[in-house]
Amino acid sequence: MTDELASAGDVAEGEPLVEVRNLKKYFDNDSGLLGGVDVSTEFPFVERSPTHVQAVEDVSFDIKKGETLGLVGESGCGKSTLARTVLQLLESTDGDIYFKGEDLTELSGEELRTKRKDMQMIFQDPQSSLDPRMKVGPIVEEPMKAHDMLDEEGREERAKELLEKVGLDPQHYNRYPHAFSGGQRQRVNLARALSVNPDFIVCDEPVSALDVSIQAQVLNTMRDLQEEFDLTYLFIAHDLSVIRHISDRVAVMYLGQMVELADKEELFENPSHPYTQALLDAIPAPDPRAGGRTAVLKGDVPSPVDPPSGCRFRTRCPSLIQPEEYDVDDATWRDLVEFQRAVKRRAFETTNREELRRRYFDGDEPGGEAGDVLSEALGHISQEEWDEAETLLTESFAEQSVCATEEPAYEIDSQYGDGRHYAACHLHQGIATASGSDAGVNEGVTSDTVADETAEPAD
Amino acid sequence: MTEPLLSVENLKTQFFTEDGTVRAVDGISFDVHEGEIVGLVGESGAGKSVATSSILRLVESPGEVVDGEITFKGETLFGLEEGPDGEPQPSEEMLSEEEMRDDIRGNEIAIIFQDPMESLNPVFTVGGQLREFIELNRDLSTKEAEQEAIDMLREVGIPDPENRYDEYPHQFSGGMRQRVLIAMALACQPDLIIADEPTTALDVTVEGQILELVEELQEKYGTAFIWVTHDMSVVAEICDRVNVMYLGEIIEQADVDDLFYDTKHPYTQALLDSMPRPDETVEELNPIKGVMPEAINPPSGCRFHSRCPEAREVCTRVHPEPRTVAEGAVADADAPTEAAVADAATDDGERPHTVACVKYDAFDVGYDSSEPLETEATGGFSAGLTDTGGEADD
Amino acid sequence: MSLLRYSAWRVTQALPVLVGIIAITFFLANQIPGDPVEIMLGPTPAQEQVEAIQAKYGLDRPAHERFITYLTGVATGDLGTSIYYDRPVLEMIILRLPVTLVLMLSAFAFAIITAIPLGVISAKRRNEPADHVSRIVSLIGVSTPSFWIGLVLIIVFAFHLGWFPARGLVLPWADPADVRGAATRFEVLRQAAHHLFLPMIALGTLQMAQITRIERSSMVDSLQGEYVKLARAYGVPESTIVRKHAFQVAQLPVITIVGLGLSTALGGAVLTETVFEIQGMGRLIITAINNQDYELIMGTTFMFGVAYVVGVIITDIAYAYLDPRVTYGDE
Amino acid sequence: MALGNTDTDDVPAEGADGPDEGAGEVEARVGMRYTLAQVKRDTTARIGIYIVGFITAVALFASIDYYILDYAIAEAILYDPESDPDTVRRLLPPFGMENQFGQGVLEHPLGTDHRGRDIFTRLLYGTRVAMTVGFMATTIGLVGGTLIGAVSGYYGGWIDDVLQRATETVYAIPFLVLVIAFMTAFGRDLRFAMIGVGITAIPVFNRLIRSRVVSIREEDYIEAARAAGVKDRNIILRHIIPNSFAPVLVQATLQVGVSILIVAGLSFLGFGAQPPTPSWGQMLSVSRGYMLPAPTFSVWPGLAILITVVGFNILGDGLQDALDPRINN
Repeated sequence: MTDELASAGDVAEGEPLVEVRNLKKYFDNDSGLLGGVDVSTEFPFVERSPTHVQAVEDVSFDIKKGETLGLVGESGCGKSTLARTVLQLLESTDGDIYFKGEDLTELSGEELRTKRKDMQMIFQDPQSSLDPRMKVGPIVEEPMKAHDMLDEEGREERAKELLEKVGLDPQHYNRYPHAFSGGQRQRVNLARALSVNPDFIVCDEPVSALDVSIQAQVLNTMRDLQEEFDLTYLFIAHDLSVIRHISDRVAVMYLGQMVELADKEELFENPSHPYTQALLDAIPAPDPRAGGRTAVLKGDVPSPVDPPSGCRFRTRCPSLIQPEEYDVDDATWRDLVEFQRAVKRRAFETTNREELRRRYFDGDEPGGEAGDVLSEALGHISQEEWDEAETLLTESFAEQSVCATEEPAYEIDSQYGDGRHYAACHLHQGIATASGSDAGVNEGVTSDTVADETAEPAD
Repeated sequence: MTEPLLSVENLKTQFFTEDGTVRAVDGISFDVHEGEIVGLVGESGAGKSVATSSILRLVESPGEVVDGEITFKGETLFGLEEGPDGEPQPSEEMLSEEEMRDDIRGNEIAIIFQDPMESLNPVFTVGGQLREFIELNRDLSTKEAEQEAIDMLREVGIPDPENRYDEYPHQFSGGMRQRVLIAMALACQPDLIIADEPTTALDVTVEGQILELVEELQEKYGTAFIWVTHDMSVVAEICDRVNVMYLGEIIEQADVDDLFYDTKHPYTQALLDSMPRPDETVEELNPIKGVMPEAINPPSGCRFHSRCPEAREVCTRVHPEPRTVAEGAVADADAPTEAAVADAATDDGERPHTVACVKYDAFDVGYDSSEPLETEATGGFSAGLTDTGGEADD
Repeated sequence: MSLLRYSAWRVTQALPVLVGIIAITFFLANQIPGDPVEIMLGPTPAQEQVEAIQAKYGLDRPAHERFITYLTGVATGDLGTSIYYDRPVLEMIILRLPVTLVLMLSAFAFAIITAIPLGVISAKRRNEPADHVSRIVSLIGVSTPSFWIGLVLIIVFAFHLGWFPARGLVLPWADPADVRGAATRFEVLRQAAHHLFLPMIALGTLQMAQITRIERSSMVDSLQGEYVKLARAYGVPESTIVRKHAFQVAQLPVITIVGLGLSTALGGAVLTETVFEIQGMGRLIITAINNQDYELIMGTTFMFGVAYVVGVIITDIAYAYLDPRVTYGDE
Repeated sequence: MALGNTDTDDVPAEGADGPDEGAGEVEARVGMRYTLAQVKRDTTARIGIYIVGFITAVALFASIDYYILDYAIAEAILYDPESDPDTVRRLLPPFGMENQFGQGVLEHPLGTDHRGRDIFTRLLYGTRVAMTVGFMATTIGLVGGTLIGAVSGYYGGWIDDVLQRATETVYAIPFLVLVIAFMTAFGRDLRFAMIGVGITAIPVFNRLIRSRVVSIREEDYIEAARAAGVKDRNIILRHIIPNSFAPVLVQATLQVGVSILIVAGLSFLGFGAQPPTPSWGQMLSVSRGYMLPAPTFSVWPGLAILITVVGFNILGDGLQDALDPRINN
């Protein structure tokens, strides 16, 4: 069986199997004949105002043959959309996806369907990912049938073999999915994905619906199978512990964009994007003696319909960079940013200047140009002109920062291992080994593979 | 030691279904002292949520609390006595349904549910719902309750609370709704808050925000918490004392530091070993073998024996009741010295560490001389994974 | 989106449906065999007469041209002229529509007033005797032809007991002078109610039964909502939970059913008006069909469609009013 | 009362918590065998089956008697003055009837109508029309509605919009008015009544199927099939249709009852089966003229309709309970 399943791919170990370049995926908020049509109070009383959600915005990365690329991010950050777009289950809005060198975005429906033999997917919900009216055997055989693999008997034999491989009893061939527990269903999912002998499997939160003890069973099985069948995984999860366990390299997404990508050890030990740092800081460790978290990320994720300019994380970033025209010390700058965000969120009700000064600036208003702006804003607030104060502060501080005016994309030196480390944060402007902003190719980075010509993520 | 705030003794809750009786909670006992956070941890099906609704007597049909005694500040929330016909009947001291409703629920014990999206009524404003509960549970006028509601919203970090007061739940994000539910619980000024997996549905950063908030507010108001969760990391972070549940029973009960550094029960140990960690790279995970048996037909003897790596023949026969195997601060042979040091730091060194496992001397049922058991857990990689829920279908 | 804009938006959406209704009825009316001119002029009319009539009603022109003309007519409020009565269709409708509306509204009022308590009690006392009674009533309600209920009511209450009149209807705003046996406004109102009672029950029973069923299942769902559990956990009395927390959410599916029930009820009105010999829209369309008076057929059908569409829009807006998620949803 | 135990639809999944809640319970019960077993267990559904089975048997009997035996059996049992005595006589011996001329073995159990015809016989014959129209109209609605709903739901976009506006338009015209107009245009006979009522049922099935398709399309197993490279056609045939079956079956059962009601209404107005074909609605229509002298004349056909439709309604309710995936014992 192993022989039969041996990789038929023409990509060598460690070479990029999947190359994603400048991928974009937008969703229209309104669709249909009258979708997006809105009634207005002015002539002609009807207007079309389509909006779209920028679910994935300009993402580039490679997945090397035989590796597990972990993709982590919070709900709504676009990781699932990205996964589905990579497999072209969702049509991409822009960008290219090369699978073994072939651009998937240019394939026709039938060509794409045939290609699916080599790339499979495992879903999050073990409940709904198996058709409740189909027995397990036919479920596992379905992909083989779709790709005309083997004859009826051969398929059954292979299905039984696979069930055993993933840790189920082949006798269960004739059972309905409901007879299985969550973990076992996820194993059926694995068997189905493996049935057509794929090279690449996208795993969309495959263990997040499972209990801890079951989670470990499934993760171990997935690892064993990867070794045995020479699989490449794109592994999506929101749980950093799971990502740390299973991945070789890790990509972090925030609001539709990739903010950091590095080897696992590098990413966890030397996180270089403030968002990654915040994420790592937020997860509790199963250790009562571990120190508490240092700072909690405040506020909610902005809407992907109208994301912030420049770096999308800047509205919550604790390390927003000071614009050049101001010259205050770092602590004061952080106070100013904090105050600006507090005003934006209307987090306080007092309009008393003295009290605000005490609460946000240790009783000491900064001087200089920044001080003037602050003074004016405090003036607005004492008049209860919240909107004016907010606009003034946002325009003068938040939007003057390089974080708001330029999209970041940098490569920095790895401190752990010799892999590449991509971090989309302007803090690395000075020290970055290469700027990714001119996209495409850059060869100044050492890598295991000499032939590695294509770039790591870049915009 | 002072009287506990809440004391649960031998609580049993059962569900009477067509397929048989499900013993969802089967004789658990634990205490909650003033101002402490007590964890109730276990995997799905352990009976954690049923245990908490039993405390408030909110178990719905076909479920019923069938035995045990629950006392709260000297009042009997649930208690049985022998009736004239020999059948157990509610004891005289047990609070009536009206008393539970008017004096306990909300006023004294408040609850936060797991799913913030479903817990708020979609057709009423957030503020209105908050105000209603405050009015009901504290003697405040509508006007005062409204002010209190707004203050509470601000307290839990809802920006611009005056305006958000009049908004509907769907206009709030998941994290914000959970904050509203926390505000609701705190605003009624109860002595005990039951938090039923309050952060499970939330993202990590939001979970972090909420945990931080709860720690802060708990310090400020001194409210006691029962924190129900399946996540050991959350337990480690927030709880003072922990009860580990497996199949309707509490199998280990200890101060949080003892639980992690002087783990006694094989299940707790297995649970900890099976978790990947965010703070270090674990190359090989040791999963717990098999799946949790169904509560309708639990294994004989120790309920964990079918999955226990240390199971012996005696485990199939003897059903262990939790026993004290170590006083909080006592350093056991297999406990590292640093545990003892940490114990000394905790304020309450007297609370016992109880475990329900016959391998400890306290049980003295001949574990050492018993034959090791061939179980799923001792079998190979795929063994046991096949022997599960599916059986019901045949 | 504000409620006002939402309403305007719903009205815009309804326009294609109205055009569709006209298209369907125009097509059907065109298919009707037999020559309306023949009906008017007898079997052997003079050629000139025929041509004059045809020219008058535009029958000499091709169908698509007539359709366009008709459509523009409708847009300007002209529904054509009844061939049989030789009166403007709109005038006929204005005469008859109020009768049907009074009947419809009272039937719906009866249905809603009885169904909601029945459904709520049924849900609250699930599997208790009250629930069984309510479920049997609603089962029989949805299974009985409305016209048969009418016949039985007439036999029992009009013929045998003599409590209510068996036929006809008095409009509540009719001039006392025109109503036999009524000298004052109060007398008219009393007679109107008296006449309305049996037809109202005949027409309203089906709606009542349907609303009871949906009210029950919707309340059952709502009573199991997490928010109801929360309210219980905060010590809210059970009566408040039923009356407030569970009730309002549960009305949303009910409103939808009421909206959809309009179409059935309008159809039922045709039968009820026949049984009770009430001169409303239902009788008008039957007469029109029997006389092959296709301008009148089209006009009345169109008005039925308009009545339905207006009803649906009203229920939609009511829904949006009750459920904040609808109007604020897309912000 | 039998209604008691139908109500198991909402026992919550207690005793389980956490992310893997109630695994193996929801959607647990599938397959035809299970459904049948469940229906059999349900008292209400069983009564529904008995009623519907009985009415169907009567309808079959009436059809055989009508098409093959030319009213013989009915007339042998129940005297009908309009029948041809020769036919009766011709068929008597094999059935061993004692009476020689005309007189049936039973007196008129429910009396005779205005023309002296036996009401009971005519009621029996009425089942034929009711059931034929009920089933045919439902089939038309089912096929039409499924096609439109499936296409609409699967493709979405402007196709969906156009089809949905069109069915909404059909729905906006009251059923009865639409069918009457339809029959006036094409002919006042039973075939067009069936087609007309069938058309009014299309929006109902369309709405149901479309919502099913739209929600199933979002299920992970459909996406899994797409990701595996299964062809669209096979996805529809092997996943979407089997998973939409249950609610459609329930609706179809209820719709037979609704169709019978509509056709009765049509016949009452004179648009259904034409005399002398016996139909319940038309009998009611005639009975209106005799309400004072013979009130029971109006009662029997109405009861026949009521019992038949109740049968279909409780069968539908029972099926719904049996097929409800939320059922959780």
